[in-house]
Amino acid sequence: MPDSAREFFSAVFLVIGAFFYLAGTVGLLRFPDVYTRLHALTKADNLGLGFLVLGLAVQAESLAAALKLLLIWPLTLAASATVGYLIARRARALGISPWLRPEDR
Amino acid sequence: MSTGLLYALAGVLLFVMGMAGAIIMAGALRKILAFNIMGSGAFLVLVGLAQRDGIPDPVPQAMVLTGIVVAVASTALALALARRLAADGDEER
Amino acid sequence: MNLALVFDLLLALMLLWSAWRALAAPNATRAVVMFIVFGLFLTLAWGRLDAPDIALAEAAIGAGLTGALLLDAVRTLGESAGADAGGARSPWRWPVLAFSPLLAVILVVAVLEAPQQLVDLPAVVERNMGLSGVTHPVTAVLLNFRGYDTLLEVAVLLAALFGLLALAQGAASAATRESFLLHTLARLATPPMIVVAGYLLWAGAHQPGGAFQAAAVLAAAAVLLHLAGLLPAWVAPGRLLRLGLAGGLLVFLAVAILPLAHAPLLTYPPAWAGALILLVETALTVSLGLVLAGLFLFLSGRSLRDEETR
Amino acid sequence: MRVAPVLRRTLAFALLWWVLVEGSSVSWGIGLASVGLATFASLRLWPPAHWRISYAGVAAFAGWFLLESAKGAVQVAALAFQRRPDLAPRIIEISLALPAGAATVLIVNVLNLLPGTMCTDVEGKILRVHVLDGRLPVVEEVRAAEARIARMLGVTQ
Repeated sequence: MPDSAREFFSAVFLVIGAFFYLAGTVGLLRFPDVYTRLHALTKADNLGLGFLVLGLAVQAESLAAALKLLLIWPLTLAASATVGYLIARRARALGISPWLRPEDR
Repeated sequence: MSTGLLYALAGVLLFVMGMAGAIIMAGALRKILAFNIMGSGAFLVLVGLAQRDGIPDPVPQAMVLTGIVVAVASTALALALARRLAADGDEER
Repeated sequence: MNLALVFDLLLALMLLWSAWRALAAPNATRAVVMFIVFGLFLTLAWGRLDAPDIALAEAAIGAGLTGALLLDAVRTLGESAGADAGGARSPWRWPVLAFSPLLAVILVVAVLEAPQQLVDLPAVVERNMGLSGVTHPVTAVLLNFRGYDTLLEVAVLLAALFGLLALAQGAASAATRESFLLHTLARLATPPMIVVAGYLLWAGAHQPGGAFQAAAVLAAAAVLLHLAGLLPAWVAPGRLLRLGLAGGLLVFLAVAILPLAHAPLLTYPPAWAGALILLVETALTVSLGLVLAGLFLFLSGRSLRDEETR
Repeated sequence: MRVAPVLRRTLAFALLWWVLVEGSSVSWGIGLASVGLATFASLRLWPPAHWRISYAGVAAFAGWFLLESAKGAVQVAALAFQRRPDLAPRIIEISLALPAGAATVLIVNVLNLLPGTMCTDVEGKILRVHVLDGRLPVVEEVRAAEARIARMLGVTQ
């Protein structure tokens, strides 16, 4: 790939990644309870991170360097899925009841 | 203002904030937090001031690296002391 | 005003804000969480200061391990240990609050007026890199040019662990039972973490990395296994563990006194410097990993028994 | 001990090492030691099991998973930027058909990353799932995920 095309794709991926991070953070601030906030963080940030490492991997100098960056993604996915579950379970154990729509209450 | 100087100044303020906290906070845990903030402030001054011209200086960097490890060790020791203190306090009552 | 400076200013403000919240938050859990946030902001600051070695250590040790220690302390000490955030009862409150701004102004002026260094340290390090045996300046300083600092620092760490062991009160066996998900994560993540620790150890010779960061990764793996209930409780160190804990210091000492016959302490012959540094770093990785893990494991012996098995 | 799993894991960790050092060849001393230790630790922590994982199944699963997790992120992003987030959360209970162990672990992890689901609890075979939008056909989606995992791991439901 020529360098200009590389830089273009890299920039596009990084912007998309940053957008999903922003969305996850906005969700964290705006969603009503711990469970819905966990949804926002795990889902949006994971895709955001995926695009960030992809954007950086495109710029990498060698295949191994690109793979090293991409490796971050599945590791973080596994950690965040597990931590999300642990937080949700802890919240349940503490008796925090989930937020419901007014019409569902 | 250079990056190094900016963080050195932030370090000064953190140091003062941590020092005030360490003196006036009542709980053991807060005092330990305050000491850690004080230490971090000192680390920032050490590295930031040495790099105010923008040239990375490996000497303070290496010192701070070991400093962080010593800080966690002293934090753990302080927590063990706090725990012992709390346990003894319970026995006396 | 350029964008980088705006970012630095914002980050400096966030540092001050999170430190303030860690001190003034209404309850202990919140204070500790804000302290971890402070550690992460600090990690970014080290990145901005071209200090990736410190950033790595700060993230893993400053925010990670210290955070775990403090959270564990909140649980065992209870919220009361962090009470009185305002310090309203301290008789020193008003004098200290009155004096602090004055001290801050004096120190700020001192930093702004600080004279230039008489010795240009980066240049000195640069000139001597060829003799150091490695190509990464921070490692050269850490294990060669100022090796005695690091040697004593390892001794201090070991001493802190002794103190902790002396204070720990017959920790009950950690019947840690945690979620099966954490169990799986710990089992899956530990082997790659060993490889990553090896990589960091190797990398230290020519790029950010080295024994401290590698040890932090190993310690993190041990803490993870402990939380998942996969590691036997560390109540009192047995013979093998003692050897592991002290090994780094012993190897470092041996390497330090070896050249004493014809040179001062810790002077490596340049031809051997690279190999000796690698030997010391390898021993340090294992020992520091065990010591750092021990700081957490010996302290949180009686832990997590209230967690249900799943 | 059978040799095949040991070789497979050694190879996997050697590959990881190669990726980490970016193909440098001067590093095999520490590399061999860490790969050996990692293989040893992995065998201790995770004794070889008698699964028949189908590699085609893994590839199909990975593709499906990527697409679904992207959907999940888009859904959350859309909700986050709505003027009033249109959430209809509820907690549902699902009886798992998958066997306990690795398959259950996998489905809990996968559900946490899929659109609109987050596990809060597992009790035996009963899975409690927090759903972001209870109006969507979540149970069907969980069943579909289960079927895919079963196919990939070669376990019967």
